[in-house]
Amino acid sequence: MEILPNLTNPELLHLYKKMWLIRHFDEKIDEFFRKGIMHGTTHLSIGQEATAVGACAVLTDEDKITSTHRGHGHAIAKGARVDKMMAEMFGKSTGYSKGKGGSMHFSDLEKGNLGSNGIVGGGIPIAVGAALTAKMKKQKDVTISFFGDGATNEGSFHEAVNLASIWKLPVIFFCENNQYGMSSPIDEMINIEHIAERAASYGIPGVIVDGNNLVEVMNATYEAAEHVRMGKGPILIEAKTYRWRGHSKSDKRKYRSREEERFWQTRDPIKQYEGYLINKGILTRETAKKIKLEVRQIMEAAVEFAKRSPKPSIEELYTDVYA
Amino acid sequence: MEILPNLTNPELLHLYKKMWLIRHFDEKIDEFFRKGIMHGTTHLSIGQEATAVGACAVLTDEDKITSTHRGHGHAIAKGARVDKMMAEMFGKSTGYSKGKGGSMHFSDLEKGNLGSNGIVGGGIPIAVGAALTAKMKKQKDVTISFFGDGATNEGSFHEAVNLASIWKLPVIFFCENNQYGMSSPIDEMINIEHIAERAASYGIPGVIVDGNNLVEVMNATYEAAEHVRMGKGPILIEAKTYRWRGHSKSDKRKYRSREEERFWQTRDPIKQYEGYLINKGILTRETAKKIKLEVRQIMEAAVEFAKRSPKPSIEELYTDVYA
Amino acid sequence: MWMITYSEAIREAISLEMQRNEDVFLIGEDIGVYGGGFGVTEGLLAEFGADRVRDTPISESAIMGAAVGSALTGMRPILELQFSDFITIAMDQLVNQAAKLRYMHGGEGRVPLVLRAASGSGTGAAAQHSQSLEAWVAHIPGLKVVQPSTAFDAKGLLKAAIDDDNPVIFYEHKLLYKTEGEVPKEQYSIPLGKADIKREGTDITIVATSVMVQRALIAAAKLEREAINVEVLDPRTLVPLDEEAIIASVKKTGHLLVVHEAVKRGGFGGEIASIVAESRAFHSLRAPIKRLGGEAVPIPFSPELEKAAVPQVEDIVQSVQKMLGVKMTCI
Amino acid sequence: MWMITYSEAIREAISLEMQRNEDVFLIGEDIGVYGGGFGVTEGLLAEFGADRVRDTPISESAIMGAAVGSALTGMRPILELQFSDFITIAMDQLVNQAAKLRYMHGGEGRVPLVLRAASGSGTGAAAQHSQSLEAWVAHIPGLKVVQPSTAFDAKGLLKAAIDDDNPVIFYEHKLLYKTEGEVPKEQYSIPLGKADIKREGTDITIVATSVMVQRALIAAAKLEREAINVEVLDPRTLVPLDEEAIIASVKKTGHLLVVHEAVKRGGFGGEIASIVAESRAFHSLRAPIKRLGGEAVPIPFSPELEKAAVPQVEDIVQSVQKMLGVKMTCI
Ligand SMILES: Cc1ncc(C[n+]2csc(CCOP(=O)(O)OP(=O)(O)O)c2C)c(N)n1
Ligand SMILES: Cc1ncc(C[n+]2csc(CCOP(=O)(O)OP(=O)(O)O)c2C)c(N)n1
Ligand SMILES: [Mg+2]
Ligand SMILES: [Mg+2]
Repeated sequence: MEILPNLTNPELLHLYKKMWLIRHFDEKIDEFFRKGIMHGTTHLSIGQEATAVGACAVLTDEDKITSTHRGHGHAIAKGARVDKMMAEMFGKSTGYSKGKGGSMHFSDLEKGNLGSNGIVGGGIPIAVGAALTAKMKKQKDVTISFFGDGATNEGSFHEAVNLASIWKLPVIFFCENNQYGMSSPIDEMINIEHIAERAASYGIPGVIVDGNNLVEVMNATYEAAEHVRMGKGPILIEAKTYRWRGHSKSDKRKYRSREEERFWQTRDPIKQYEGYLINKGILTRETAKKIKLEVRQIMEAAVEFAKRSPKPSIEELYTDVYA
Repeated sequence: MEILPNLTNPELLHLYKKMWLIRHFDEKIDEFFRKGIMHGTTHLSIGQEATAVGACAVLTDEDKITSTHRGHGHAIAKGARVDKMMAEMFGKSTGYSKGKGGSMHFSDLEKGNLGSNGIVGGGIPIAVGAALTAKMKKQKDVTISFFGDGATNEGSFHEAVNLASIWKLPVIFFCENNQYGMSSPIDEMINIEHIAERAASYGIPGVIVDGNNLVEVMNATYEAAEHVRMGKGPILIEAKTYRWRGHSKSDKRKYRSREEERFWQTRDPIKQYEGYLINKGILTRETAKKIKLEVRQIMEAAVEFAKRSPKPSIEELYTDVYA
Repeated sequence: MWMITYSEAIREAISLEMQRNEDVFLIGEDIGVYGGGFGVTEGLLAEFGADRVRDTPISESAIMGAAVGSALTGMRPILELQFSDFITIAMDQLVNQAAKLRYMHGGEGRVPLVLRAASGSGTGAAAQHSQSLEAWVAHIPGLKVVQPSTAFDAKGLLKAAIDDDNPVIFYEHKLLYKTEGEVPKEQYSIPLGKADIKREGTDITIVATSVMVQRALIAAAKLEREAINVEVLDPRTLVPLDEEAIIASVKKTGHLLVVHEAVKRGGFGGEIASIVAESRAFHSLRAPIKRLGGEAVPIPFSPELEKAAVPQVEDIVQSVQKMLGVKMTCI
Repeated sequence: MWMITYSEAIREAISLEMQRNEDVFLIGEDIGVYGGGFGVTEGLLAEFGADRVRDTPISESAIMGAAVGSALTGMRPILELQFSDFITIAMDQLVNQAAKLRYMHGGEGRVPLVLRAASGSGTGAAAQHSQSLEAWVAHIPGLKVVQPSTAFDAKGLLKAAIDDDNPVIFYEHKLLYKTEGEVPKEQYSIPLGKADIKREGTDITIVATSVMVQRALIAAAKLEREAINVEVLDPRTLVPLDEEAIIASVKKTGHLLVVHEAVKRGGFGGEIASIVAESRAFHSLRAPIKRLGGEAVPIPFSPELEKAAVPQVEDIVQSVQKMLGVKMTCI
């Protein structure tokens, strides 16, 4: 498959690296929760790296995203620093939110990440608002709103997509259909085959892509971004993927079979992209190894940074409530 | 056009009478507001009589409806007594809600009317709940949820239709598309041609009918009721119609042209049904006159009843908060 | 200065601000050619065009969210909710998003939006269109809450609300829209968090909000004839709340009556009464505090019941008389 | 009697009721095979089947509405909201529909539903998953509000809530789920509106709710060592509220400290404090009333900040010490 956006080889390798950054970041988090040294809860996107990285690959820092409870991958894909993320996960003052947000709450406005969100569907109308700004200020940026399959049953999805459609706002609605809400299989929660079919309610294009194939995701998002930037209105992309781990830290995964999980693990998005790059002669096994090593080092450094960072002072409790 | 439900001629004449009851009721209300002798506000359904009467024609008292802010017609169609309705409009203790509800709030559980609703879209999930009861209790009743075109942009519409669809509940979603919200033309508020297209998002049938043609409405609802009673899941009916008057008592109707209004008045649903009945030899001009006279008398009596009825006592303020 | 209505004062504040600041825009249902649920935005579409006066579908959750998202990215939206009761549909975006984004993100981002909403009873709109739910939002850190009681306050407070970098809920009262007052022609700002003594007095402090300020003033005039000297304090904003002004007034008068239209149970009057009961003014109290608020019932339709559901002038008069009849005894 | 957890007590009340009454059913997100957000409904799917334990899409507004509609037509739904914060999406159906239908319809129809919701902070779930918003619903006529603080109360109050013919919001606290208590094996009912003196005392009344009851009891034990004799009163239900019990206790002790986790500003503590300040107990007060509540900030993630955001045992101890150090002077 040809790559549509005009990316250089180093840029393509950088995407590969980002996928590993996401994988390792979430594996670290998993480890810390297992060890009981991390507070709160978390939602890992291991197995879903291609959607975040593929979609954000076509964006600049001026372009925006809104993210979800399962948002580490989106943040990294959009350029977040993993040390500041890790510090946030440890509740440290050097974290993205000074330790006040945790796993589900941080933004990175410089890089165009308007924030993750603990409310399913909560980010979708916000993305529409960001796209409205672009339109009113005649800026060229687009906004991608990430959300899960489950979120498409929230009223906020319906209202937001309709509003963006009638106002022809530059927003891409990006559904990461990982087949389940928390425990609910999407095919029992909707009565249609593909979420992309819902685009019909709003008179916008609905696109289905293999969410484990980075190139496919990237190409679809590239075309969508072209479309919405031209003022033709929003697009709904449905990327079929799978989360390898449980919904959150304490999920026994009784609602699905181990076979199903194994099947999806054979469709590892990172391996697939690795194969693609090697096939194209962009990546060698050697470089791949180097990149993985580098990622491991970055992650060790991030953990070090996080652990060594100070906790927020109690006075921080009262700051940032009002601007 | 043939009539599908097995109705006798007297029954068909009764529908004709109900249409006039609705028309005259709302004309009276209009008159009282103009004269300044009625409190609050109101939403008239003059011009939309065929949807309410046609849809409810196929229901029994066991079947249920939920209604809207524009609900006088639905109530009458479902068998409400106009004297108790009129008394309610005057805030009297003999009214359906003892004067506590007014134009937008009364129910008639005996007749299966679960109530009008001041919240746009508010009745839709409630109808789904009623249909859930029918399913769980293995009752044969269906529920019709009436709502306007504007309501289909509320999240509650989306969530409720989806829920009913996956649970295959016996509910008919009946959209009275009268072309406008309060002032907003529906074709600027959605980016598709027909609201019925939204059925596609939920994997249910979407049906479009001429909402000013009682027989067409009745037939479509009859078929829908058969469908949902058989456990095949909900149906969305879109009936194209028009409200002749302003949105509520104080509407200057700047958002639409007088020509458009005149056009729709040539499509008077009552005249059309009258013509149909006369053509079929079910109604004579004579009987039509008699019925109209009878309706006028009923209405006069209702007004008399309402005016003579006592106001609620102040103690009534505190009753009915809790069961 | 000219005499204009509360409704006109609001429109003026909006219009002047939109002239001055390109980032300010209006979003809401039927605010364009219809002029808004209560006619407040009439003419603004003609003045500013459809790009800046945005008629929306009936989608309260999306328009609230769109306001949040546009505010977060550099605009200053003013959103109209036709009836404040519809805030029920926008609560997630208002409470979980707008109010908390900045804090959750450790100080990154700001959400400068104004939510205008028509509240209160008295028009026969019944239970789903007559609520006074300001206590909900006043309970939420991150939001500010304004309740103007006069045309003058409305204009100046709205200017301040628009200028504020935080989400502000601006409660307009339906019964006040047509009330007139002297209002400067130019734009001016009344700082959020400054109470206004609407009438000075020495015998009792009435803290009243919104339409109850007007009723309290009428009651005060009646009570004057009995030589009872009432101070009427209008906090004007619940968040921030001018606690000092309230405490100072009660210290002076020794009596506190709080009056609001919202249901008394769980209403913001409890906050005001408690602040006094917790403060140094406690020792100056010469009788128990009293709150007057809405009865614990939904607002009924019948005009007689509707009136009986919320405090009227006569209730205020009688409460004051009773309170001042009671002398404090030392235990 | 056996020792079971708060969570098990809730499950038992549900299970016994579902055995007894065919009309009772469960509706909510992930309540089936997953067992609910906090495991409360674990096993109930197996016991009662998918028809009566209904896993729903993520559609809070529709499932709330479906509960209302089914209740209105003869069922008795129990709805689980995984986090009480999500009530923001269900507010219209809860507040404008469930709470008001019967009144608006002049007494026709009843809406017997229970909304169970996990509330409170302490688990690191941060700002959108840690709120205590009971003041909102307690403000709404037509709703009842329950906040059990022990396993025993949870079971008996839930039985009463299910039996009640009105919409009842049943707030469970996340930190209480695993606390154990003696609970009868059979079904029993604790009437809504009856406070429980969790500890008798003579020096000061602490009115505490939910998890704060447990903290108040620990504080009371500590204060006993200083010969301070604390009465801990748990209202158990905010609506109906056992005002008499509160007033009687304050009349006895002469001091009132109200403690809840919800943000103090606009919290229900204001109602409780005001009821006392308005009552005959006012004259028995020997010091200003005091409320302890959450700080006016969203709940932060960091465990240290999260703790600092809501009252802890030490805060209660210190408040009591301070209050009893202050002697009332007569003016
Ligand atoms: C409004 C709301 N309802 C429920 C939840 C609890 N919850 C958190 S994630 C989740 C499942 C979301 O599913 P989906 O949208 O498919 O995203 P995924 O977790 O699969 O990435 C649920 C039910 C929530 N956070 N917000
Ligand atoms: C949630 C909500 N938003 C807004 C309103 C104000 N309002 C009342 S009726 C109406 C228009 C409804 O349009 P539609 O659904 O098409 O019904 P119609 O009035 O045309 O019968 C609006 C905006 C309301 N009552 N409830
Ligand atoms: Mg999912
Ligand atoms: Mg319409």
